[in-house]
Amino acid sequence: MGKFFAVVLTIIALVSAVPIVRHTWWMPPDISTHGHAIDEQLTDTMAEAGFSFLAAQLLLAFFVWKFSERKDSGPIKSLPGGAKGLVIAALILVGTEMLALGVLGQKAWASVYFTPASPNALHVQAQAGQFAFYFRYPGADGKFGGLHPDKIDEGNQNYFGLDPANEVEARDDIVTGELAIPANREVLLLMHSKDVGHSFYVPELRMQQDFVPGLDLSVHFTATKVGRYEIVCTQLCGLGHYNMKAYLNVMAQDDFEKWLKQKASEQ
Amino acid sequence: MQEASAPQAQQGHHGPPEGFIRKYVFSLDHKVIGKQYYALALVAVFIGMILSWLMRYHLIYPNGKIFGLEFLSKVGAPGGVMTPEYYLSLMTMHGTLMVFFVLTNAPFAAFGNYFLPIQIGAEDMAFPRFNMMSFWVTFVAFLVLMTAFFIPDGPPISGWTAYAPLSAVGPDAGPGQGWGQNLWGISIALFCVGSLLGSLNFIATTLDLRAKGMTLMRMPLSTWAWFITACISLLAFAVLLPACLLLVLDRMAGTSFFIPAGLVVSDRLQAHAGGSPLLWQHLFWFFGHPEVYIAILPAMGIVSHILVNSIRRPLLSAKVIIYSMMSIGFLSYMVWGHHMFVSGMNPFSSLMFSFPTLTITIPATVMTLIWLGSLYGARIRFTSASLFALGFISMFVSGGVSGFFLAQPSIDIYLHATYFVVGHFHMVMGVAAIFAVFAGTYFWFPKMTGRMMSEGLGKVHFWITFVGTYCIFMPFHYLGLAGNVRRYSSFVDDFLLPLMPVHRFITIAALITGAAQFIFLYNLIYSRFRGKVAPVNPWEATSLEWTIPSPPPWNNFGDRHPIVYHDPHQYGVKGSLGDYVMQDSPEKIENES
Amino acid sequence: MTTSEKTAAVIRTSAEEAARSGIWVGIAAITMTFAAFTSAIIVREGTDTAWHHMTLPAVLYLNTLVLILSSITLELSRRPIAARIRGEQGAAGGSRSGVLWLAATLALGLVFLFGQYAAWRQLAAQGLFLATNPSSSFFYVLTAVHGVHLLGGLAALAYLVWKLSLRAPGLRRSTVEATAIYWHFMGGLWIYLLLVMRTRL
Amino acid sequence: MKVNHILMSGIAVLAAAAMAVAAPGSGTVSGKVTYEGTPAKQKPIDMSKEPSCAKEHATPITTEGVVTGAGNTLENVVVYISAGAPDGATAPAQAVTVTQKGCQYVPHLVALQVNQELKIVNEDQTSHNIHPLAKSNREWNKSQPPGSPAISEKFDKEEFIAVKCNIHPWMHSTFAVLKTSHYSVTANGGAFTLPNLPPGKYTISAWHESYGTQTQDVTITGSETKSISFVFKAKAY
Repeated sequence: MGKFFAVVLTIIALVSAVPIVRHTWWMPPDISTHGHAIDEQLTDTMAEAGFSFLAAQLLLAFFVWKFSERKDSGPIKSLPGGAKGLVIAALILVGTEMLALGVLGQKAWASVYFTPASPNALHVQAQAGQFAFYFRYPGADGKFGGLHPDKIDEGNQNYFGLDPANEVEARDDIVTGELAIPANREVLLLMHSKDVGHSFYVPELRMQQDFVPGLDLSVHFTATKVGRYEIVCTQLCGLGHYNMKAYLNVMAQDDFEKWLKQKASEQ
Repeated sequence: MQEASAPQAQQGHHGPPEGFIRKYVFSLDHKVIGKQYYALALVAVFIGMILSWLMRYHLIYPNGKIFGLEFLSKVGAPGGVMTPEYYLSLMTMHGTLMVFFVLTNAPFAAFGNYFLPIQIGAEDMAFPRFNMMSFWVTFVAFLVLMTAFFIPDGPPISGWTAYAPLSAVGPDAGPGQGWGQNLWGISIALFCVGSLLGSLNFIATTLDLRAKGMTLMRMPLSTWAWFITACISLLAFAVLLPACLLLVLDRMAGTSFFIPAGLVVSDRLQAHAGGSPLLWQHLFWFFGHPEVYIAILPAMGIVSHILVNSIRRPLLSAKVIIYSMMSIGFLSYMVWGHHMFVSGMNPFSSLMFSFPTLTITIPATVMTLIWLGSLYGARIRFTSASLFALGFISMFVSGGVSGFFLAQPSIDIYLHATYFVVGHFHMVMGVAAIFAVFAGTYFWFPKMTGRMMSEGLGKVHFWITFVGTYCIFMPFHYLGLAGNVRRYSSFVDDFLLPLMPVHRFITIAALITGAAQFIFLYNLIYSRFRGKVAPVNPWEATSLEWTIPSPPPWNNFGDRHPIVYHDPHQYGVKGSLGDYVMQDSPEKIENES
Repeated sequence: MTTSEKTAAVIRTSAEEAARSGIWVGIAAITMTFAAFTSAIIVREGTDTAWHHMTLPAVLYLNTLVLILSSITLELSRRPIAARIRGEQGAAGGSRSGVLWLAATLALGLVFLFGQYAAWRQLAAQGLFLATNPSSSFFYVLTAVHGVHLLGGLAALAYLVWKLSLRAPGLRRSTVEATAIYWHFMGGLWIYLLLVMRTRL
Repeated sequence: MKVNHILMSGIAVLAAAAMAVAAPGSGTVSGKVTYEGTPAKQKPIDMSKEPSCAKEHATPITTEGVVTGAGNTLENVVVYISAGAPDGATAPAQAVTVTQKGCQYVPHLVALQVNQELKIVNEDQTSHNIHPLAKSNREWNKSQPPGSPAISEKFDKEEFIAVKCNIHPWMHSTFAVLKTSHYSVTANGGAFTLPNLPPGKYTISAWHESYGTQTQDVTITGSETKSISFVFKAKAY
C-alpha cells in the first residue's frame, strides 16, 4: 500500500509539472512596457514554487516508500538534525526566498503604481456598467463634459450621462464601445463605475484594476504591439458578468487619428 | 453517582438525559451536539457538491438542458437551460455552504465538540446550554439560507464574498438580489452568533475543565488546534457580525454604509450617498482571511493527531507544531489586504500586506517539514485514516505553493480573479480540510458509533478522491496562468475558447470524483448499523478518548476522573500494551522528557 | 469523601472558573465587535465628502450618570450577597440589603434604556432617522447594539434578584461575579461609545 | 426581415382592434404624426461586445430613440383613445410577439392590451435578459438563454413600460399596455387609423418615447372619417 502511494504520488507530481515546464497553457505574449517585470517575477516564483512542490511531494513519496510496514522492532530512529534542523532550514530557505521575492516584487509593483503618468499621456475615461465598458475621449477642446447620473439614457447611447444641451464641453466628447489607443504612447485611463464594482483586465497588457463605485481611480500604461485584444471584467458584477467585455485596439498613431476623426463624426 | 449529580445539577451541569428530545434533539451532551454538527455538515457538503456538478456541466454545455432543473426553478432554468444568473446563484450557494456550513462546521465544530472535552478529560463543555444554542442557531441559519432556493427570485448572485454595492443596492442589481440576498445576510449573521457561542465554549472549556495532570503542553495537537481556532473565530466572527448587520440595514433600512452616491443600477438612480464599497471589503476580509485558517488549523491538528498514531512514533516536535499554529493564527489578522491588491487600496498598503502574507509561509513550511521529517524512521500503518492524513500533507503542499504567487501584488495583477486563485483555495482550504475530515471520520467513527467503518471501501474512496481531486484542481492553475477569469457562467471570450478542452477534462473528473463520495456516504450509513463492533482502542492510540467505552457514556468517564501522566504522543516506546503508553497510565517511560 | 463527591467538588470549582474566564472571553468578542464599528465610522467619515456632524441629545449625559450610578449600587450589593452565599450566620439581613441594592441596579439599568429611547425620540423629532445621514445611522446602530447587549445584563440581574429574593438554593458566587464584571463592562463600553459619538458623529 | 416583423405585428394590432370592439361603429379617426425642428442624431450602436449579433448587421444599426420618415414623419408613436372609448374590455386571444434578433427588439416598440398575452422570443445565439422597469405593473427580470422556450407574460394595468436587456445595455424597448382596443402604432410614413368608432366624443393621445404625450379631442357623428395630425417638437440634444 505504501509503495503504491509513493508511486501514485510521484506520477501525479511529475505529470502536474509537465504543462508548466512545456508552457502548454501559459500567459499570452506581453504587449506592455511594464509587463516584463511582472513576467520575470512570475517566472522566478514559478521556479522556486515548482522546486518546493516537487521536493516536498517526492520527499513524501520517498519516505512513505521507505518506511511503510517496517517489520523490525528496533528503537525508532529519528531524522538527523531533528526538529531544530528543520526549523532552521525552513527559516533560512523559505525566509530568504520569500524576502527576496517580496523585495523583487516591489520593483514590478512600483513600475505600475508608483510612477506618475507622463504629462503628455493620452487621457481616456473608461466607464464600467452592467454589463459593458464604454470609453470617452475629450474631443477637440481636450475637456471632458461633466457626468450627470440622472441624464444617463442607454437607449440613446448616453451611457455617461452627458448634458450636451447645457454643457459645451460635453458636445464634442467622443463616446465609443472600444478602447482604441496609439501604440507606444502612454495612456492614462480614468476609471469610473456607473453602478457596481467591476474590473479592467487585459491579460496581454498585464493590467488588472478594479472599478470601485464612488472612487474614481486611474491606471496608466503603454502598449507596444499593434493589434486587437480583449478587455474583460474580473469583478463579479451581476448576471451579465461573463459577457462583459470590450476590445482594446492598439493602432499606429495615424490610424488612431483617422479612427478618432471617424468616431467624432458619428457623435 | 447520586450524591454527585445533585451538586452537578446546581453547576449548570446536567444529569443523564431523559427522553428522546433531551437525548437526541435539544441535547446538552457535547457528543450529541458534535454529531449534530457533523450531520449538518454532511447534508451541506452533498448539496454543495451537487451544485458544483450543475455548475461544471453548465460550463461545458452553456445551452444544454439539465433534466429536472426547471422543477427546482422555473425562472432560473426555463426549459432546463440554466440562465447566467442562476449559475451565479448556485455558485453563491456553493461557496456559502462549503465555507460556512462545511469547512467551519465539520473540522472545528463537529469533531471539536465531540472530542475536545474528552481529550482533556472533562465531563462536558463548560456551558452545555450555550453549546446546544450554538448548534440550533447554526441550524436555523442553514434553514434560512436554504429558503433562498424556494423564493421566486432564487438565491443571491453576489458570491460568498457579497461585495457591496452589488449586494447592497437591492433587487435592481439583478434577480436574487432582493430577498435572496436578505436571507443570505440574515443567515450569515445568525451563523456568526452560533460560532461565537461555540468558540466561547471551546476556550472556557480548554482553560478550565482540564483533568488533573493535563497541562496545556500535554493536550493532543487536535485539542490545541481547536483551541487556537476558537480564539481566531471568536475575533473573526465578532467582526463579520456587525458587517452583516450594516449590510442588512443598507438593504432593508435605506442606510448608506457601503453605497456611494450617484449609482445608476437598472436605469434607476439609487437614493444613497456617501457609503464606501471598500469598507465592506475591509470588514469582510478581516473576517475572511482568518476564516481560511478556521478551516485549515483544525485540519492540521486532526492530521497531526492521526499521523502520529499511524506512524507509531512521536512527531519530531509537537511544540513546534503548536507554536507554528499559534503564529499562523496571529499572522492571519495582518494579511486580509492581500485579497484587495487590485481593489483600489493604497498601493503602499498592498506592500504592507504582502510581507506578513509571505511570512505565513514560514510556519506553514515548518509544519510541513515536521510532518515529513517525522515519517523518517517510522513504522507507517496504512489505514484509510492514515492515507487521508498523508493525502492531506500532499494537498496542503500543492495548494500552499500557489500561495507564493498570490501573496505578491505584482503577480496578483495578472492572476487575481482567475482560476489560479480558485485552484489555490480549493486545494489548500477546501480539499485539504475535507481530507482531514475524512481522516477524522475513519479514525474516530468507531469511538463515535461503537462500530468500525469498512476499510476496503475506505481505501477505494481514498484512491478515487486523491487522484480525482488532483485531476480537478491542478488544471485550475493552468487555466489561471492562461488568464481564465473566474465566476463566469460561460466562456464567450475569444481567448478563453482554446481552454474549453481543459474545462471538459475538469468536468469529467469532477463528476467521477463526486460520485466516489457516495461510496463514503454508503460506508458511513452501512457501518453505522452493520459495521463490526468496535473495541475501546482499535488503533492502539494513546489519548484519553481511547480510554473510555465506544461509544462513550453520557458523562464520558463515568465515575472515574482521569489523571494524566504523559504527553499524548507516547508511541514507539516500550509499554505494557505494546509500542505505546496511554496518557493516563501511571507506568514509567524511560528517558521521557 | 467518595469519588463522586470528589468529582462533584472538582466540577464545581472548575465550573466556577469557567464562568469567570467565559465572561472575559465574551467581553473580548464584544470589544472586537465595537472595534469593528469604530473603524467603520472612521473609514466611512474618511470617504464621505459631505459628513454631517450631529449634536448628541443632552439626555445621553444623564443616562451616562445613571449607568455609572448603577455600577456603584451593584458594587454595594456584592459583599452582603457574597456573605449570603457563604451562608454566614446573621447574613439574612445583609442578604436583604444585597437584594435591594441589586434591585436598584436593575431599576437604574431600565431607566438607562428608557433614557436611550428618549434620546431616539428626540432625534426623530428633529427629523433624524436611521437612514437620514451617516451620523444618525451610526448613532442608532451603536446605541441599539449596546442596548441589546445591556438587555443581556439586565436579564442576568433579574435572574439574581429572583434567586436571592426566593432564597432559592444553588446560586453560584461566580454567577454574581460574572454578572458584575459584565455590567461594569457595559458601563465602560457606553462611556467609550459616548466619546466616539461625541468626537466623530 | 425587420419590415416583415413590423407588418406582422401591424396586422396583429389591426386584427385585435377589429375584433375586440363590442359594438363596432363606422367612424374613423386617421392622420399623420410629424415633428418640427431637428431631432437628435441617432448614433450607430457598437455591438463588438456581442460578435454573434454584430455579424447580423451589414452596417451597424443606429439607436431608435427617434425614428423619422420622409416629410418629417415620426415612427413608433402610439396613438390611442385615452378617454371616451367604447371599452372593448376583453383582451384579444392572440398574443403580441416581440423578438430579440441581432441584439435589438423587433419591433422596437409593442402596443398591447391589458391582460393580452405577450410572447418574447430569443432568436439570437446569446442569452438575453428582459427587464420591464414597470412602476404600476409587477416588475420582473428574466433571462432567456438561446434554446429556452418563449417567455409569455401579461400586464394587468395600463402603463408605458420601459424595457431593457440587462446583458446588452443598448437594447431598450417599450411595452405600451393600453386599456382600449382602439390604438395604432405609426410605422413608416407616420400614419395612423383608428377605425370602427361609434359616434361620440373622444380624447386621442399620441405618445412618443422621447417626446412625451399630446392629446386632441374629436367628436365622431355617424360614419365620417375625421383626420387629425400630431406635431412634436424635436430637440437636437
